[in-house]
Amino acid sequence: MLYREAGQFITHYRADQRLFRLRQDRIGFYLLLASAFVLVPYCGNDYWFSAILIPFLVLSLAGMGLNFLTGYAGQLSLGSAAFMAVGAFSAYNFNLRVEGLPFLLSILLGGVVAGLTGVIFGLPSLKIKGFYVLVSTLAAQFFVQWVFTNFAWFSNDSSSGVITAPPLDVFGLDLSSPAGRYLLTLTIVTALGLLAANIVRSELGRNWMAVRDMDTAAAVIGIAIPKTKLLAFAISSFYLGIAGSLWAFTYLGTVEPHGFDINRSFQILFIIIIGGMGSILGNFLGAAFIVLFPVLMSHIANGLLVGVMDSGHLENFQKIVFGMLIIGFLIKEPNGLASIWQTFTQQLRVWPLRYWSH
Amino acid sequence: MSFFFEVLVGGLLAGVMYSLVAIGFVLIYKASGVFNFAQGSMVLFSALTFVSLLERSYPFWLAFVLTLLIMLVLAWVIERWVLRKLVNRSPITLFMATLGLSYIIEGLAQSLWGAQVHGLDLGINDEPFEVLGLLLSQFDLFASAVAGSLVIILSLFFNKTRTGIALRAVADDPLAALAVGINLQRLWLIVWGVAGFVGLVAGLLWGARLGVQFSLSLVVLKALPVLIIGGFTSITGCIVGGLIIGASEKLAEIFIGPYLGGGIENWFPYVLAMLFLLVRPAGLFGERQIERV
Amino acid sequence: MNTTQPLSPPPLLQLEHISLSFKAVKAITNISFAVQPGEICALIGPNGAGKSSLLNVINGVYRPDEGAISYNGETFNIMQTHHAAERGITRTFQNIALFKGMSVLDNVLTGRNLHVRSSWLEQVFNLGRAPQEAVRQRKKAEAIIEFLHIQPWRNNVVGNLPYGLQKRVELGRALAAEPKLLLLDEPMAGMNTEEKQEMSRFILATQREFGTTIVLIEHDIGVVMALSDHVVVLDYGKKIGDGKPEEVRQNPQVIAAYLGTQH
Amino acid sequence: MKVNINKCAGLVLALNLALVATSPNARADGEQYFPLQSYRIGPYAAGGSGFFGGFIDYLQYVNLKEGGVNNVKLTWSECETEYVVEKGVECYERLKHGLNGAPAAATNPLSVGIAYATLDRSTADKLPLITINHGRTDSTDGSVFPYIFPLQLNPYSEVSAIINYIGTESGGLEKLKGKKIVTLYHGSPYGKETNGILELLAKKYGFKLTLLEVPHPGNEQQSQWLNIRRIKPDWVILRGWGVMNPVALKTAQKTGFPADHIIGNIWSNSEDDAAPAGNAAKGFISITTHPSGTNFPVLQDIDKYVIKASKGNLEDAKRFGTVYYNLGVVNGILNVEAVRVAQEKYGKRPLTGEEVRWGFEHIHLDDKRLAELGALGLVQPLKLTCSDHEGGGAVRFQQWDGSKWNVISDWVQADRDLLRPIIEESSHKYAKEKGITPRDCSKES
Repeated sequence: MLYREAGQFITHYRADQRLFRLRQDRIGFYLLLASAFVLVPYCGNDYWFSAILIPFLVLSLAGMGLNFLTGYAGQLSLGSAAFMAVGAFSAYNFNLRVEGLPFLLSILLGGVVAGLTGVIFGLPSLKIKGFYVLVSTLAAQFFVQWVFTNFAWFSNDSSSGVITAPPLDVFGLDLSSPAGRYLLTLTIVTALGLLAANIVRSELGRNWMAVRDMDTAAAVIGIAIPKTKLLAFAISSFYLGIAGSLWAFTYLGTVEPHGFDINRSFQILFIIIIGGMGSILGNFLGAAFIVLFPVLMSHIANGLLVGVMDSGHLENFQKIVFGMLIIGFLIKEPNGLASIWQTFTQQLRVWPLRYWSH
Repeated sequence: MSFFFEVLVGGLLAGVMYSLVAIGFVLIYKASGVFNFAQGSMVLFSALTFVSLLERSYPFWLAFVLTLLIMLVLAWVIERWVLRKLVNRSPITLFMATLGLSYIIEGLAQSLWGAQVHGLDLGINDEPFEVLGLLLSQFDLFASAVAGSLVIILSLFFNKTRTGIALRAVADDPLAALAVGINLQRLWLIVWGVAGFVGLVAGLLWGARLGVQFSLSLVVLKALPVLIIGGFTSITGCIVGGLIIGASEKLAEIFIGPYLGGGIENWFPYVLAMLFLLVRPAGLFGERQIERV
Repeated sequence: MNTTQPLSPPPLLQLEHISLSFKAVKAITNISFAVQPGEICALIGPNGAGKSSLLNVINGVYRPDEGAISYNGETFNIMQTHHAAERGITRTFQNIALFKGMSVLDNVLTGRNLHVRSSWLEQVFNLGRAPQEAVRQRKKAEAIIEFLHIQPWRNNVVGNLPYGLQKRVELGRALAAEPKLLLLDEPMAGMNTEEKQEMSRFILATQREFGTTIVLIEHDIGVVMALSDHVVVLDYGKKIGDGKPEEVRQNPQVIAAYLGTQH
Repeated sequence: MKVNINKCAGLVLALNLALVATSPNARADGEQYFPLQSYRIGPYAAGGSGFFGGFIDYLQYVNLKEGGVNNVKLTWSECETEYVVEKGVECYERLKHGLNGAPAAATNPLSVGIAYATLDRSTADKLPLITINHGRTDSTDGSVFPYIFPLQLNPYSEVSAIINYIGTESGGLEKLKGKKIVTLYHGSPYGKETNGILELLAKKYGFKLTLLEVPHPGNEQQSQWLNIRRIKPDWVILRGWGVMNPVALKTAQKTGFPADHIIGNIWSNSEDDAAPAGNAAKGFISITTHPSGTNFPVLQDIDKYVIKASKGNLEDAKRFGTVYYNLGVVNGILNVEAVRVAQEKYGKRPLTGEEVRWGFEHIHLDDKRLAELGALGLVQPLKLTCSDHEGGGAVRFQQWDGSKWNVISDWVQADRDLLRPIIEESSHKYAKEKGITPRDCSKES
């Protein structure tokens, strides 16, 4: 009975509002953090940092951004990548053009610019509903990409339009090694992840869900719909903007506008569908899935199916499996992997007293 | 001035091609309330199947019929394994399911028929001739004629046949339609089948112009603004919306583009559609819903 | 005789010549009536009489074509939903309009939103007024939950609760706003006698304990007669009766149009 | 960058077990490994499957005919990138350490995006990054980019050679004055890369240049071609990509512009760019660094040793001898030649990336050597040095006759002396941004 909650009485509302109500969950979380910050950097290798862990973390963050907007506030978006691009290119320019601006601050400012852009493209959502919001986000997707391709100023007049990462100096530390980039990403993602958990449990989070579930009723009980929706766009795009900067600077080290095309937006949408809409944990599960699944498939194919299936067929097959999983999740488990995880821990809580739950 | 008209006419004709894709959307949306993102993949799939059969030296008509049958099977599978399981779910969920569907169809198309580019010759000349100083091509005229006849056939179908009338009933009120004994599943199958047919026609015309290849599925992105402007529920709206988008994006590219650095065609339709939405939230021909609480 | 009639206080809510139509269909024609502070006023009438539309006009979900609404000394031609909410008007809906993906507690807490003073930034970073306020709002919400006896389901997602409970949660969400005027659209629809009695008790207790003025739509005449201080009868979008329950019961027009059909 | 597995073996084992344990564990010491970031599906699959087909067939041929390079067998494995940058990076990180003990020689992603994303990594990992006929122009300057090789032709040389060709066709470069040239470019960094150089050349030779952008992916070009019809240019340079090429040709036909005055660049020069346009492509001219066709001895040999032995990589045998396939073969020849050259210096054994780099920098292909390789006329004479990682800078022109390409010119050289200062300016700016001290090439041996 590892997962015992007997003896843990919650006597204060404040204690009840904690991120993890159960002691085991708290301990588990601290252990996870400790191993992510200490054990993994010590043991991991380049491949794990550069090809798995960093993209996993960045995509989780991007998932959080979209999840605020779609999973919590119910506004469908296919423009996530646009806001990532705004974040990345703004941060690059802040860093380039403002002498002596610390690296972290330029990333933060990049996020703020992305947030403001989000507000602008969110304005139509005050008047239109449902998929129609999609049009506004698609407009953002195509417009932003066009701006960064067409105006060379944004890429410091490099003939190819590609921006390269500035030196990763944080408080005098050189973090350009794979492990350093991993730690930097991890720190930012952990901080923003904890903040995200606060946001969705605050009044703002409740208002988002209220607008999502029944906007008329939300208006009737006095929730300011315009402010709620615009904050969803702003905060969502802020997170996406930071994710974009990390994608460009700590993951790839370079990025071109095409790297933030509509396929990236789809990818992020899939993360939240598979991981779980309206869940912070879900973003991590979804991102892990989306990063690991193709890698696993291709390793398996290289190892076991040599000659049986060439890489092209494998990738097609993978695409089919992906599509099926999306549909499967929508049918069987609309709340994604996060919900499966929750059911699992719920069962663990009552284990071995099977009949105790409801 | 003649240049202006040349661009205008060119744009209108390009718009007809967008309309062809948009019609498939409207059919499905009307009958099952699904915004079918996979329509683009269906266009790709059907064109690829057709051209691959042609290359395996099937005669034109047989390839057409076989492709149509395959599209019907596809519709059956979609109805049986996707739509039926998602009855009564939110439109957004259904939309996302069609995203998944588009992945499956694209993967399937490429693993069945390979990824190379196929040329497709429908035997219609695309060389220009001038009428009153305006440049026209046979192919464009043919495409417009096809689009026109599709609209006529479909409106006859919706207004005159039993199935068509039942379909409209379903669109208006699915519960009531069920109550009077309309077989919803059969109707959905028919609609997805018809949408597959429209997809095939669009695929052939687009394929003849672009070559049959992966990027055919991207035409879906051009159809969306057309739908917004025309309204999701009107076939006439598709045509009008297509013409508006086609003409305005070409005019904008030529007359506004140079001031902005060019290449504005990709986002211009969306901005236009957005402005339209703010003025007419249900599109030009769409039906406005009253919210009941 | 020198008996002075006690001066009745000004009405809390007064509708004047309200008309509303959808496309060509007239839903409400020239309706006027007043609701006194502290009373329970019932709107009755057959289906399609325009009762729900009238509630929607009162709190701004629909915009009337003509007429004015006076509320608590202010007059509006068109009431906006947020104006209504800010002035203490809340309501429940005919087909439950809860936030289905949220817990009971969260639903009730959303009802508190107009009473929250700390900004979203304070809350997100848990700074300034936020920590104390979180506890304060939680206490208020818990009080409502206790009042409606729904503590056991506090952390359940409302979408999965039985119908009757959902109706109660919806009332809770409305009460959390500490309304002056509470609009209830068929709070007892689809309930059995026992559940109706329980809901009636909650409604009466609301009026007595919090002094809330209530306008409610109800079909069950027995319930209406037992609960309300004042009844307004609608038929085909027109008002055909207005008065104390016993007066309305006598009104021949009402009997013909509505009550008559019941027997 | 050695990974210390012993450091905390347990965890690493747990992490890697699922991934690594599935690969076959046959040792391959004594072999030279080529990590292939290939792409066989997705929008650019046609290019990828042709190129990697040719590349693999050449490696296979070297193994089958000569038992490898001086008996060092060549080995390779593929990792599908789908032309997607992150997948390319993942593949790079996965394959860079070699395969079962066989060290990696060089990476050849054939994708501008992947090349950019692995540029810093390649330098840090000391593994040559080959971007044949494409890539970052300023990486031609090997003193700043020691590990990057835009072999044969960089984008600047490309346009310079095209302008030189147009000059010759017009009867001399001085005749360019007053001519009208339109460049139709893909709306991407790749498409825009040469705009500056074109403007420079326009100023130098006095022709009137109009730059027209086609938004990605380019399946609608009505407005651009109507514009061209209004401008009535003498030549149109097509800087296209994927579907944009056939659509350009078809739309040109529709608006009455003759195909034989359209010149395709290096990514508009394959059968897949012309054939889907059907009749409209007849007469279309494009540049190439290598002719298509199967008449070269090396291709005959590949046919004999590899394809006839059913060991060919192509799924569709008809693609043997196509432009992309032959590019793959050329790429194979150059990679293997680098290994061979490096073996002369370092010994006849599997080499590290750093050693192979030395080999690339000392490739010297003259006609005699090309004849030995059976590639005379297929590969241009090429001499690479520490400071020059491009080497050639010449192209031939070919014309589509409706079913295949026919070479219509001899090698046309780019004006490399003109371009060099621009390249160096750019590479030095990069060096400064990144804090790199350029090598002194006079001291390299």
